[in-house]
Amino acid sequence: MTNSVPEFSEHTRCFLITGSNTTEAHPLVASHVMKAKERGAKVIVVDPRRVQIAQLADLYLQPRPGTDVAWLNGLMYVIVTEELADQEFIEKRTEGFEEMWRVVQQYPPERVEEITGIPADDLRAAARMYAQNKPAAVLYTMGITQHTTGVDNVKCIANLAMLTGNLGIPGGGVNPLRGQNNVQGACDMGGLPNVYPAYQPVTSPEAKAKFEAAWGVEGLSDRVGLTVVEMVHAAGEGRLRALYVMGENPLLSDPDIQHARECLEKLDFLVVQDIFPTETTELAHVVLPGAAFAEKDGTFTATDRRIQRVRKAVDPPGQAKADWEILCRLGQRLGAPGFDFASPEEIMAEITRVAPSYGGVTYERLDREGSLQWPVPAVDHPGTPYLHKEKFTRGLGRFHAIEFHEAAELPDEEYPFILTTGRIMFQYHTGTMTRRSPKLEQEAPEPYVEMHPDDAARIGLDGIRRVRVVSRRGAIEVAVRLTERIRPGVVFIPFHYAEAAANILTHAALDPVAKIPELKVCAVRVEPVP
Amino acid sequence: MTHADLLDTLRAHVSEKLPELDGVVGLRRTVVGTAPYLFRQGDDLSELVLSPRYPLASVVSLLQKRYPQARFGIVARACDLRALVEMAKRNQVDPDRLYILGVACTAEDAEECHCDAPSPKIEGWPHATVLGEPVPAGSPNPLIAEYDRMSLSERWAFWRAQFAKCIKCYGCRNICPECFCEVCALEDPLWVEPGVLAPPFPSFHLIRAMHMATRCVGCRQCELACPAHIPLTVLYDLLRRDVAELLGYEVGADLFAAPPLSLTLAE
Amino acid sequence: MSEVFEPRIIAFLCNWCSYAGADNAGIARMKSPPNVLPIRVMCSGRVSPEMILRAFRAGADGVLVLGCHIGDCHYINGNHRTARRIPLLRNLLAYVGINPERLRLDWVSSAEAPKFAQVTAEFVETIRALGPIKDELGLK
Amino acid sequence: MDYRNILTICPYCGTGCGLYLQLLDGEIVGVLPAKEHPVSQGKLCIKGWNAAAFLRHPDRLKVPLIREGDRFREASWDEALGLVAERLLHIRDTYGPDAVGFLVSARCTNEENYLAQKLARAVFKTNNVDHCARL
Repeated sequence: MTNSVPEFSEHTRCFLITGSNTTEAHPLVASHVMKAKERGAKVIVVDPRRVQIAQLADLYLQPRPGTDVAWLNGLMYVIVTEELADQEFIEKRTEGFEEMWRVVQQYPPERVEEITGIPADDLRAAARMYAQNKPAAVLYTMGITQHTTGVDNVKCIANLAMLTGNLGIPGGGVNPLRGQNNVQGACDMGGLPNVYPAYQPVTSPEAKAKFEAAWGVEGLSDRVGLTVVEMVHAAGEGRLRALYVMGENPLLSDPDIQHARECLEKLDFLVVQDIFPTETTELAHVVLPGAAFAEKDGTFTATDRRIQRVRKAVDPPGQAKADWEILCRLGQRLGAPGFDFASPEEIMAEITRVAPSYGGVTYERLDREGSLQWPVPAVDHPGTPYLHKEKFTRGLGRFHAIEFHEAAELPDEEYPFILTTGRIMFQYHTGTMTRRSPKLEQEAPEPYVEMHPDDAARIGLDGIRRVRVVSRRGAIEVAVRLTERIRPGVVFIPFHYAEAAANILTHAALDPVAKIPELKVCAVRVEPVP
Repeated sequence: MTHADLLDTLRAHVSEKLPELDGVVGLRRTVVGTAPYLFRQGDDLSELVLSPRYPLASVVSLLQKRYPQARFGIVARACDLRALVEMAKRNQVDPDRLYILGVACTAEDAEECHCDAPSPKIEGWPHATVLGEPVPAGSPNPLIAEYDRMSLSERWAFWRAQFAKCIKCYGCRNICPECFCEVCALEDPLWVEPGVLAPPFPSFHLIRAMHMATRCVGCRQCELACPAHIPLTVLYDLLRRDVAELLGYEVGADLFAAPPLSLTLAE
Repeated sequence: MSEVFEPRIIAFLCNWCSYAGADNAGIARMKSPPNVLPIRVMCSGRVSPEMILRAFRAGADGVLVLGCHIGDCHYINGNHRTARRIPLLRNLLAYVGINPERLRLDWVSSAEAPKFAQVTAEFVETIRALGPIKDELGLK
Repeated sequence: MDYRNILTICPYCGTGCGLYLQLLDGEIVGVLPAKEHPVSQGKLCIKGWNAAAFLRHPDRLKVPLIREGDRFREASWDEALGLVAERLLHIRDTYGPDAVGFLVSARCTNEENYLAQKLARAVFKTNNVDHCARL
């Protein structure tokens, strides 16, 4: 996130929320939106489902899934033609406006309506509301990114924010709400195939030299590694022989999981370190029992770059160990230097030496100050609640000219519905923890597909409560829930449930840059189960 | 007495009492934050503070149940004490094993909470004392005064918009010192549809309001814990007022008055 | 073209008095509106707010609770609780904007077949005048 | 006789809400919201309120396991880590560094993620490091 969650309730005057079921997936972010609304802030929601936050919105637009570039360009068309853009910001802080405009001018609201199904006048109203209520914040999640055009979608959002001068101010910004407690931190720590900690590229000779010196090793690889989905494919092809999985369950969370399973079965060696048996531990050669959040010390970094202390309250059960201890022991076992840490605090001390944006982090500060938002380069630096204040990292902000492209797999006669997947309030990701929490499980124990009543009538459901949802990859049987909150032609399945895993159906088509799978659009058909 | 003086007096009093008690439940502020704590002899009493408020009565109940012989103390604001009154009647705390260290709220506290009884009333408690001077009641919640002027449809529109924000976190119930039932009607699928956020008919909130009618002590913990900022205490205050007027029962005021909904008319 | 509104009413009837009263009204061939769905309970004191709210949630336009007269309860004082609870619930309904007239408490003994017929007929007309609860609350 | 609260961060979504784990004699007996937390401000969602509910679930993995045919057998840490080290090194030495991959975790701490990628990069010389950021 460029900005901070508390700024939403304090400063933001308009929210553009898209591809985010905020009240269910980020409830306490939604809490700040609701508080802002009480003092008159405007809320625009753009989503194929009329989720709870949409019901609270001043304006709700319901696009066809996979058409985000079109309506985002449409918003910018209206803002530019109605002279609502922030000329001063564009002139002083950006470049590439003309190139972008050459593309955007081809997206008048009427054309956008044809592509997306959003009425032209609603789009105009949304554009005015967003541009005329500054600071305005865009909030989005995987509804924007899990597309083959995911990077394009995000660039369009950045365009929109720059066009209206909504970057570098409190309460504005481009704000991806991260879905996991420490997904931000895992990225910051270099848990990515292309970067070392703090996003230092593995292809950079300086970065390589720096880490070789810091770690006392030679010959670090300067080739970008494989992403999750690519590793799975590589395993299927025999290029990847061993996989070490720490606290992840790709066999429920990844797209096209039947294929993923076949691939991982080919591994010579699979190690899974986790707190519960999962679909993935079933295939493992060695399973190592790790510790849950309450059983270890450390830090998590929240979605607004907020580094916070996690504190040990109880011991892990049985012989289970904190994951950092397991890794230290393994490192020592491998005869490697630099794994002899006595505490997470010592590990953080090393992190601060190699990750400039974490440079000023100490446990003592985190205790005293509660949280620190990176970049926090030095111990006397207060941290950074919002980014790009005076200038962008690269200097001038660059507009990108983005054309609309259809999703990889569109509905056709055989598979007439668009399937979109997501989360619900009472379950979490692959359910490893929530499905074992009685008060959560009792709220939502069963998988289901959400469908518009008109569609149900069209396929002759006629009171039948169970359906088979079939894609080119596989089929699952689920209960059906009829609701008018979903767009006709679209069905939704939460992906938490192993017994009817939505990811049996989904498509592993990837965004060419970010390699994110298109989990939000694939074609399915729905058949009654008599 | 200034706030600092009050704290000094309180800490001195706790220090004096600790030798004869198994511990005193209060708020402890350390470098990382403030939370309920059981102070025991030898603990650093400079860490004992009075805010932010947490439902300390629930902690006393938990401790008394775990240690059926122990004698604890509690640093209690007026609302904590009212909560203890209602809990005692329902066998959730044992007054004979509890030392009440009542602390008067400040006038600002009372105003912020719209509290009509900001000073602890210790009548009937076998072991109790009060520190600080009584302050006047806070002004009543303006929404309540507005209420009588609102039509039914205006009220429905208001609450419908409020309940539409509910994310079913159960925070109002979880934080409530009076919600100690082992089996909760709000989790019974017969009465409240599981897994549905903001259903068209607000069963959850109406059931909870009814259950609070003779229990709500006006501590406002529910409202403070509500991620959706629903002004729950307006509803509970209105019912509390009715219980006082119709049934002559002041919630949390009298350790010996029986809760009216479980009484017969003769009583 | 609006259809004629026929209220749907749930009536919780105490087994000992009101249900017997309803029975006797039937035996005596008194006219009773078809809008009322009776639910026999062992005592009006058994009718919890949850049950009444469940009826409204399920689409009841009105809920009637009929019990023994005070003093006649077969469980001595079950209806004493009813007498306290229902007025409070009526107030709560009013506070959130649901017309409290949609909930009525009355006492009908087994000997009061005519009263049963009269109370139910009156209540049906009250609710008819109020219109469907779905319209009042804007529910679909 | 010990009752205290430990301040920590919710293990679910990325909002990073503050919560207290209530400890009675060293055992978690409940959750309280952290009223002074800048983001959650004394509020939690249902997942936060139930954040500790799974900790003592009987399914928890408590012992290292080693596959034998279709089944797992319990092993000591020494044996399990010895096997992991030996097999990973063997595969690296036989098929090259990029035959080994690491999935780090959006659920683990920064310190753990740092160590895991350090292990991959410094010991195995591969950048095959990723996690479910995209999922």
